[in-house]
This record gives sequence, C-alpha cells and structure tokens, in this order.
Amino acid sequence: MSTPSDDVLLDIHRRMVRIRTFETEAGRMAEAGKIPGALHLYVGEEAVAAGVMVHLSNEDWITSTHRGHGHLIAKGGEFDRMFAELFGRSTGYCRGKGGSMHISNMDLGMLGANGIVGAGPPIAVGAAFSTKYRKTDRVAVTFFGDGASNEGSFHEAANMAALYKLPAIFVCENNGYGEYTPQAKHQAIVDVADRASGYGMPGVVVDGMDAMAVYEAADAAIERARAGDGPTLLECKTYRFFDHVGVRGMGLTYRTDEELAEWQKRDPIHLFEARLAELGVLSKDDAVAIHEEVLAEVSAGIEFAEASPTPDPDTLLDDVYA
Amino acid sequence: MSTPSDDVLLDIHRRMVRIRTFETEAGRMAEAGKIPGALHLYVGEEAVAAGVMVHLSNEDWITSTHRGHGHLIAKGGEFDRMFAELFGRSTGYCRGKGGSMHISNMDLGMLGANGIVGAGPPIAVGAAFSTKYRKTDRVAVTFFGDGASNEGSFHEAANMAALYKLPAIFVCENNGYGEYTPQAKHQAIVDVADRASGYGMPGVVVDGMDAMAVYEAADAAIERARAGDGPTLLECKTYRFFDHVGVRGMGLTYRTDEELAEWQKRDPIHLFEARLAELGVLSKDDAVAIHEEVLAEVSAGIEFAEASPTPDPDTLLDDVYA
Amino acid sequence: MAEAEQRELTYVDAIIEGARTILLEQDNAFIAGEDVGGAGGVFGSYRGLLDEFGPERVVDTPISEEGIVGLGVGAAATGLRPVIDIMFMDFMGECMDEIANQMAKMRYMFGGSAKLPVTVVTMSGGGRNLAAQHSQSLEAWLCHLPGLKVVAPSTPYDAKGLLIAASRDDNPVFTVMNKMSLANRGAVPEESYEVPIGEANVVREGEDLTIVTYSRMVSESLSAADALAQDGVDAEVIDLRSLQPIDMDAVIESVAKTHRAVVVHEAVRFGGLGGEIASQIQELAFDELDAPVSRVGAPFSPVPFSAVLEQTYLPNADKIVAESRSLISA
Amino acid sequence: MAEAEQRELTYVDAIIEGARTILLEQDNAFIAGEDVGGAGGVFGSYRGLLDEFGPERVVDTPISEEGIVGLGVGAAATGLRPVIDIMFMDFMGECMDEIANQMAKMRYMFGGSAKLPVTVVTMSGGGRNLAAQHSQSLEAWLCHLPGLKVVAPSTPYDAKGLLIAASRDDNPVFTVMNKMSLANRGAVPEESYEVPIGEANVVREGEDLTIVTYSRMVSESLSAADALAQDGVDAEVIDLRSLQPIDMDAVIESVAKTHRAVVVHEAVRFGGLGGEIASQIQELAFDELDAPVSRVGAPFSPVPFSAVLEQTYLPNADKIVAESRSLISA
Ligand SMILES: Cc1ncc(C[n+]2csc(CCOP(=O)(O)OP(=O)(O)O)c2C)c(N)n1
Ligand SMILES: Cc1ncc(C[n+]2csc(CCOP(=O)(O)OP(=O)(O)O)c2C)c(N)n1
Ligand SMILES: [Mg+2]
Ligand SMILES: [Mg+2]
Repeated sequence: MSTPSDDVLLDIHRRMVRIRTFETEAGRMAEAGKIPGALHLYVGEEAVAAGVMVHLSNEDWITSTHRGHGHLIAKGGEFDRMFAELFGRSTGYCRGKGGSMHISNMDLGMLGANGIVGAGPPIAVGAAFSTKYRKTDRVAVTFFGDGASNEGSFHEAANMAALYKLPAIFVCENNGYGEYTPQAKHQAIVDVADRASGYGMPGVVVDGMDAMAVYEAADAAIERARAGDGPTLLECKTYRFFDHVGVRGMGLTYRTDEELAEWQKRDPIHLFEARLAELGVLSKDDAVAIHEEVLAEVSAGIEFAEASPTPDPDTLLDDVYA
Repeated sequence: MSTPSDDVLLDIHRRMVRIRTFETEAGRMAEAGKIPGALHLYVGEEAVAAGVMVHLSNEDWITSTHRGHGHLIAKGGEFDRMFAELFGRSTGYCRGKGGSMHISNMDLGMLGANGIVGAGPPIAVGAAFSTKYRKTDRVAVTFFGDGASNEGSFHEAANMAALYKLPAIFVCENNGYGEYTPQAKHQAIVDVADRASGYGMPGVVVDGMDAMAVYEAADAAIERARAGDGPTLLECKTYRFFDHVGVRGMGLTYRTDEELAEWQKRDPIHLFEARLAELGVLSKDDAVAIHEEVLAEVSAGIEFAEASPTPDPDTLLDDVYA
Repeated sequence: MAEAEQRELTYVDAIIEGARTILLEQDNAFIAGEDVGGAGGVFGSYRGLLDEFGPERVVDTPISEEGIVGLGVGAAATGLRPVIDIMFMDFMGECMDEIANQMAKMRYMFGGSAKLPVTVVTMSGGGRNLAAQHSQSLEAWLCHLPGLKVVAPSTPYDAKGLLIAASRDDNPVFTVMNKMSLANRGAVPEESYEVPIGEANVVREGEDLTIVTYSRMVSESLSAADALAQDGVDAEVIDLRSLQPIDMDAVIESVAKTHRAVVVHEAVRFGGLGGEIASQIQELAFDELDAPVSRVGAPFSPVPFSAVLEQTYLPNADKIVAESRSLISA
Repeated sequence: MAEAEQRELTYVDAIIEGARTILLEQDNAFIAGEDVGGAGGVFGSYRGLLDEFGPERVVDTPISEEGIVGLGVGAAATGLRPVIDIMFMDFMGECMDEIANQMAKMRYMFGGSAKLPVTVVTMSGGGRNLAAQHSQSLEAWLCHLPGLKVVAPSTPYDAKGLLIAASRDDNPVFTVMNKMSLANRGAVPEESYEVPIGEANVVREGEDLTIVTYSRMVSESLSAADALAQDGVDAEVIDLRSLQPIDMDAVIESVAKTHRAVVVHEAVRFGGLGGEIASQIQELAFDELDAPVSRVGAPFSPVPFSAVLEQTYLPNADKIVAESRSLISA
C-alpha cells in the first residue's frame, strides 16, 4: 500500500466536510419544517463514507441505507439536486419521488438509499456480479449498519459474494445502535467482523472515526476485490452524533449525554484536521476556508431547492414502467 | 459427561434401525406408486437423529425439515400413523392433510417436517423462548441441512437464540449437498460450524456417522442449554445413501457411485453395531433379531395404512381455523 | 353507556391500553418486536409497558423480521400467546414465508393438532411523506391466505377492542393499524372489552348509496357522506373493521336498501381487497344493483415521496364524492 | 404457417427453448437459481444449458431466495438482463422484500433513472400431491404491485413466446409457469418469436358465455366448454396470458357479445385476481350483463396433501361447467 498523496488527503477531508455541512444544514431545514418525512443524518460517521469512496469511480457501484446522504455526497452527489430531492422538488435526483430514503444517482454509481434495512447487500452482490460478468475491474460496495447485520439478507448476500469470489466489499457502519436498541441488545457479539469467517471472507475491524484507517483498510479490501480474490467484510466502529431520526429525534434516553460527549471528542473531522495539520498538508486557516466554501455551496444548494418547482401532479404515474 | 448405559446404547441402536427400516420400506412403497408426492428419505443419516433424540423427552421440542421422517421416528413416531400419513389416509398424523413434507406430532414435541428450507430455525427459537418463558428446563432442537444454512432465516434465528441465551440447539445435518448442488458450490466454507462464532455461540463439528460421537456432542449442547448457557451449533457430517427425492431420484450425475460407496463403508448402523458388539452389549444375533422385529412393525404399519380410509372430502375445510 | 365510559383516548393510547390489557389478563402473553421495549415502539404504541411488565414480557428484538415472526409461530404453537410487532406493514416482505407458509398453514398441515394464537400488530398507510417503502397498505396479501384473520380498526375504540379480541382468538390475527390515525381521539372505555372479529359497523345510515370501507378511509368516507348530503345524497357508510372474515351480510343488507355501492380503500385499487368485495356484492345482490359497484383506491404506482404527489395519489373524501356522484347519476 | 413450424414440443421443452433463445440472443442475459445449472432445473426446464453456455451464464445458486432475487435486481440495474428462477412460487415468501420493495419500486423511487430488465421464472399450481407449501398460485400478490408485469402461459407456444418477450422487456416480468402442464404438448416454432405481453387470446369462440381464465385452467375451461356444448351452451374461452397488464378490452368485447362471464383461476378464490377481473367487467360492461359475473377458484383452505382432498380442492372442468350452468339459468 502506498501512503496517500496530499491531494488524496485533501480530497478525503473535503468529502467529510461536505457531508458534515450538508447534513447539519439538512437537519436545520428539517427542524424548520422544510423537509417532510423521515431524515436519518450521517453526522459523526463521515470518515467511513469518505475513506471508502475516495477509492471509487463512477463506474464502481455502491448500495446505501436509510442513512444515505453521506454515501451519495462522498460518491459525488451535488448539493442542489440532493436538497431538491429532500424538499420533494421536481429538480431532485429522483424528481421528488424518492426523498431522503431513496435518494440515488445511477450516473454516479449510487444504487440508492434504501428504506428497507438489509436490502442493499443482495443488490450490491448483483452489481458485483455484473462488473465481474462484464470482465471489468470495477467493484461494488455495500454499506449497512450493525442492526442490518442481523437481517437474513446480509447473510445470504455475504455467502453468495464469497462463493462466487465477487468484487464486493461489505462495509458495516457499526454505530452501536439499531434505532434505539444498543448493539448488546441486538446481538451477542462485539465485532460484526467476526461473521466474515463464516462466509469464507476476511473480516477487518477498523476505527471508523479515523479516516486514514478507513482509507487504508478500504484500499486493501478494494484491491483484493479488483484482483479477483473476493469480498471483505470491513467493520468500521463509529457513532452518530445526531439522533436516529432528525437531529434530536424522540428525546429518548437510550443513550447518555456522556457517551455522546465521549465520542464527540473523537470527531472524525477534528481528528483528521489535526492529522493533516501535523503532516503540514492543511493549515487551520485553510481548513476554515474549506468549511466556509462548502457552506456557501450548501447554501446555494438550499436556494436552488427552494426555488425549484414541486412535481407536476401529472407526473404521478410516470416511471412506474420503462 | 457419563458414558451411556447399555440401555441407552441399545435405545440409540433401535432408533437407528427403526429409521432405516421405515425409510427403506417407504422408498419401496413410493417406487410401487403407493406414496404420492415427494419423499425425501433419511437413510444414511440415522446416527444424527438417534444420537440427539435419545436425550429428549416429549416435553422437548424439535423442528424438522423436508427430510423429516427420521426425526419423527427418533422422537417416538409410530409407524402406523406415519405410513398412514404418507399414504394420505385419514388415520395419519395429519389426517392426510400434510403428507411427508409436513408430518408432525405435537404430543411428541415434534413441530413438523417442513417443506420450506430454513423455516424451522426461527420456529425452534420460538419454542425455546417458550420453554424459557415458562421456566422449564426443556430445550428446542432444530435440524437443518448444509443447504439450509445459507437461508437468511437460519442467520436470524441463530442470532436471536444467542442473544437471548435460549435453550436451543442448532443441528446442521451436513450431507454435502443441497439437492444436486455440492457444498463447495453453495458456500465457500467447509465447516458450517464456523458460522457459530459470528453469533456468539460454540460451534462443534462431529462425525455424523458415529452415533456415539453425536450422542456425546448433543449431550454437551443440551446440558449447556438446560443450564441456561444458551445455544450451540452442532454440525454433523453425514451423507444420504438415497437420492435427494425418492430412492434413486432423477438419475443425475451430480455425485459418483464411488463417493457413495466410500460413505456406505461408514454406514452408521454397521459402525454402531460393530461398536456394540465390541462392548459386548449387542451380539450379531441380537442385532438381527432387532432388525426383524422392527421390520415386522414396519410391515404392520404399512398394513394399517393400506387398510385405512382416505379422508372424507367433507373434511377439506376442517382445521383451517381453530 | 355510563358517563365514566365517555373518556377519550387517542388511537395510539388505545393501542397501548389494549396491549397492556392483554399483558394483564393473559400470563402467557408477551410482546416482541423491534424497539417495542426500551423505546416503547417507534410510534409510541407500547409506551410504558417495558417498565410495567419487564423485559421477559416486552421483548426488544434484533432487526430480523423473519426471526421475529418465527418466534411468534414457535411460541404460539408451544403454548404462549405472542403479540408480534412488525413496525411497518411494508416490512412483511422480509417475513412472508413465516406468515404465509408457517403461521397461516401450520394448523391445517398438521391436521388440526396445532393451535396458533398469535397476534401481529403492524402499521399501514401513507400520508406522512415516507415514500414507497413505508406507506403501503398490503392487507390484500394477507386476506388471500387461508388460516389468517385480519382486522383494521378505524377508531381508538376499535383499536383497543380488536386488539384484545385478536389476542383472545386461538388463530393468527393481523391487526393492521393506521399511522395517520395515531393522534385521532375517540371514546374508549377503561375496562377490558372486545370488538368481535367479523362484525362490520354501520357508522352512518343512509338510503341512497352504500360506502363500504375500513381503516383510515372510514373518516374520509364520512366526510364524503357529509358532502354528499349537501347534494341531497344520503350515503350509508359501513366500516368493515374485520377483513378476514368479512361481514358480507351487513354489506348486502345495506346494498339491498340503497341499490348502489362504492368500495373504498387506501390500498392500490388493482388487485386490492375492493375487487373481492365488489365481486361479492354483485354476485350476492345482482338484482338489487341499479349501477355497477364502483371502487376507490390508489392508482397503479408506488407511493411517491413529494407531498403534492402523495396527496394526488391518496384516496380521499373528494375522490369518494366524485365516484359516488357518478354512481348516482349512472 | 409452414409445415416445418408445426413441430410439437412439451411445455417444459418450450421453456428450455425459450431460455436458450434468450442466452443466444442477448449477451447480457444469464440464468441464476437453485439447481438450474448442474441439475438443469428440478423440473428439467434448463436442461443442457449449462453445458452449452457455461457456468458464467447458467449460475447455480445457494438456497438463498432473497439473495438470488437481489442478485437479479442489482445485476439488472447495472446493465445485465438476468433470468432468475424461483423454483416454486410458494418460495416467494422468502424474497418478497426484494420483489415488492426493490424490484418493483426501484425505477419509480429513482425518478425513472434506473431500468430493471429482469425476468423471473417460477412454477405455480397443485395437482402433484405436494401439499400446502409447494402447490400455491400466488399471482395475486404480484399483480397488486405496481412496477411488475406478470404473465402465465397455458401452452408450450406461449411458454416460449412469453418467456422471450419477458426477457426483452425493460421491466421486471414474472413468468408464472405451471407444473402440471410440463408434459403437455403443442406446436412450437423453432425460431425465436414473442408472444406480446398484455394481449389475451380468444382460444374458443362462443356466443352464450365468456370464460375468462389463464394458465392451467385454460385447458380445464376448454373441456368445460366442450361439455357445455353438449347442452347447447356455446362458451367463449379467453386465455388472458398476461395478468399485468391485463387485456380487459378483449374481455369486454367478448362480454358485450355473450352477456355472461365466469372468471376462473386455480388460486384461492377469496382475494384472487378473479375479484379484480369480475369487478372490472361489471364496472365496464354493467349494462351488458344478463347475470352476475361469477368466479371459480379454490376454496378457502391451504392445499391439502391427500389426493382425494386435493382433487376436491382444485378447480376443474366440472366446477366450471356447474358454475356456467347456474349462470346460464340465472
Ligand atoms: C426491514 C426493516 N426493518 C426495520 C426497519 C426500521 N428501521 C429503520 S432504521 C432501523 C435501524 C437500523 O440500524 P442500523 O442498521 O444499525 O443502522 P443505523 O440506523 O444505526 O445507521 C430500523 C430498525 C426498516 N426500515 N426496515
Ligand atoms: C425456501 C426453499 N427453497 C428451496 C426449496 C427446494 N429444496 C427442497 S430440499 C432442498 C435442498 C435442501 O438442502 P439441505 O438443506 O442441505 O437439506 P438436505 O436435502 O441435504 O437434507 C431444496 C433446495 C425449498 N423447499 N424451500
Ligand atoms: Mg446502527
Ligand atoms: Mg444437504
């Protein structure tokens, strides 16, 4: 493995900032009543999407989850069309038909957020089958949560991927909770990666708050996949800083403020910025400038969305069939 | 663990002989056109059912598979009502409504053969939940094949059983094939037991042709369950001497005569009889007598079934609802 | 009814009270599902029950719908009386085998020797901008499965009473709740009571037209009936409450009086339960009919996200009025 | 048609030929399912294809229906044209999420940016003493799902032609085959051809009564028509072939002529597709009807094992005759 160039480091950083800023503002918009439906935000988990996606091109496929904005942004999603989708406008990526839980962009190789927990892995296996069938060196990455790892669909997909030696990477974003249920109350194991050996694939645990660690582990898994050696289960230990839905959600007491504060000390963006500063790649001022630049883009995206029309009711029955 | 008494050894032996004789004659009846539908025979795998079931009472529950006669016989099923069911008679265990794939007896704690591969484990988890809820020391054993271990239902059930520390035992009857597909073409692992650690339960591999080995491993797993320490995944390596369906089935070439012959050298009944002879528990003559005795019972069962009436068409809509 | 019984509750509180009653009355009853315990259900429909009854009887599960339903099947067959929560009806896709091939058929396949007293609680319907995978009304799948019973309460009163009835039934019963009705208020007696499964409720009497409906479309139908009354059209509204078995006697009695019927549900019209009901009406009361039995249901598309599209999509009082008017003029 | 085209094939051989044609014509097509490769399918419907096309294109899968359908969804969305085999239709319970929430809805949820050219092949129906979990006809579940197409061939000719049409369609299409029809023989052209999806086939012309049906019940309906002819009743028989979309124009045209209709399917009558069809007939042709639209379907129970019970259970020519007679005398 080669150490990443400065450009790559800055790229990872920018992807994280883009996610953080988009999500924070999306949360604000939701609280202002501008985003209907359910909004599952990715704040706190940015290092995972950024550290994986920086390895991928538009020809590599990903499947996502209900918590999907971060994946789409890291894969190249544009703020204007994303906000437009969340706002339910016809200029959105899904023309207002999908919303947050189905946001997608086929041109970017992003096979959709998904409202069904665990539905992604089998689809990613299909995408990986596809790239192998066509003898390309492209991969498919499926993101899923600790909670999702208990769905049978994950099991079936993992087994098939290993059996066919498909170029698939199973990225478990273990944020310690499935909705309001802590991991210890939904599975008797600590590391989801322990499931890998049961399929005949390597299982790797990585600090999901450390973008560099994710970058390196993803690199190895993707290289392995591209080399034809089959899938890897890559578990990233992370934490969501917002609630399961929205920013503060239902106000349940399923986790403590102390626990949150403890994890926030390891904010993936702060950690990475400190690292980049250490390496002399990014000064504090430059970082601030990037945050401001991105915030301006986000604001422009929101303006675009707000100025966009709602879908014409006559489009209701469009695109049920091809 | 205590070594089994002579009585227990003879009990295991008799259960195996009962299965072998019943299945062999059932195969003959099917070839004679007397048993409609699909018949999945258990010949070759007797040590598994016998070695496990000898530990259980009628208050312990089991779930079975499409290949379920052996489990029911080992759990105490009677030949007459079993043949009656296979023949589709009103005196059958299911009054002719279930047939081979749904044969069951609630009084014996047998929650049915099952036509759906992988459907049993979640039901067994429910039964185990039930015995724990009522604070009994009863267990639930779920039998399933190597092929079934790739169904998501197995995964979900295993995770739940481990999570709740339920008194459940997952017995994988690995006969090397799911229908006509060899294990190497349906999973990238050799030992299904390797999946156990991914749920947080012990996984044990045992020679499924050796009734004594199964007996001992099942004893440990059941003791563990009764003690409140949770489930075990017990993989028994075995082989079916007949085809997937019926005796000779579709005449496919998915496995070789040599492979079959190799396994037949380790016929579980022959092995066990040799062992019992060595131990001085069962002479050759006594063994022959037992086989004859059982064959007579089987013949009586067939006679009973043949003399039994077919169901009254007026019972068609009975028992859809309680 | 005595004054004390006029206490009002929301639909969601009525579900809580029904569930609590079940746990109080039946030692062998327990509730299991995703986030039903610590979180009290994502709709709040089990709030407080974990604290009152403990984790043995209010069981948080992993996200494993097939495992959860299997747990219910196995526990019911072996003597317990599970109440299984499937958070959104849309998630039935993950567990249809345990529903259709095990729960619905076990008793029959076993020749009557097993009993499956399992209650499934689930949430249906759109209106909350939750898009295609969290807004469906899939009761037609269930009603086509011999061995299951299906109820769909429209009011807090029925939600509590049908839930209790379901739990006392020795068969699998699906109680299909509606997520847009959760905050609706209505009179709910404090004591335990059953709404009998299989009995429809004539919620408005009328002479000119019968609207046959259930769940959230009952209130839309009542609004439609009010609007129609302005035109001098007197609509009778029947709340089926129970979809399997279905009280066709009540429907036919009404149609024999009104000679016109419209069947209304939120589910997709094509292949929905309305087809069965409309067919039965014309089979059983052909000579009574002055016009074809018509149907109001969702158009043939997934549920869209955007509010303007979703509101265009959903059946409502206006559409019921329009359909009724064209029926009257037919 | 030329002489050479009068070649006869069995229904199962017609499926093989259809599948082979697909693999020959479309480089991006592959077949995946349990035992489709080495075993050639448990019904023999893919016999020889592994040898001819190799394991990349004829793919044996683990017993993982949700994984298999997901494979089809993911492969189709990314440019391949999968043919996915679900051995028995009854096993759909294991994969309804990938069918209903992913395959059927992905295109719509994505605002039209995805294309899902996936064909699913599955076997329906009873008659082989396979009992409750291997004998069902669950097409009603599928037809209620916007985004899917559903066809159900009754003859070898249609089996091949609809399978090819399905594979060329850019939408998910279920081809619901029938396991009692496998040995039936009929004329099948050797070359490639399509039976257009959405077009019914009038398989017998008649004046007195329209029998609307599909799949195996077509032959039962034709037998019934022969028996009715003895009584002087001249029945028209319509083979729908395609259930979603459904050719109601053909049905209404016929009913406008005969003024009487009976809808026949093997599926459980309650909640089956017959309800939709009967409802539409009376909606669209109320004034043409001289009698209620009646329906023949299976009674409300799981499919029993024992031959005597199963034969009592299954719809057949006799039941169609009886229903038709009572319709004529109505
Ligand atoms: C099949 C299914 N079951 C349940 C849900 C409800 N649900 C939505 S998100 C969620 C928790 C998912 O947990 P996890 O996979 O850990 O992802 P996280 O939310 O933590 O990112 C649940 C239960 C669903 N959407 N789909
Ligand atoms: C859900 C489901 N998928 C597929 C089948 C068809 N089928 C019946 S038995 C079988 C093979 C099962 O293999 P295994 O679990 O190893 O059991 P074995 O037959 O070897 O005892 C298959 C695929 C089924 N009955 N149910
Ligand atoms: Mg999580
Ligand atoms: Mg096997």
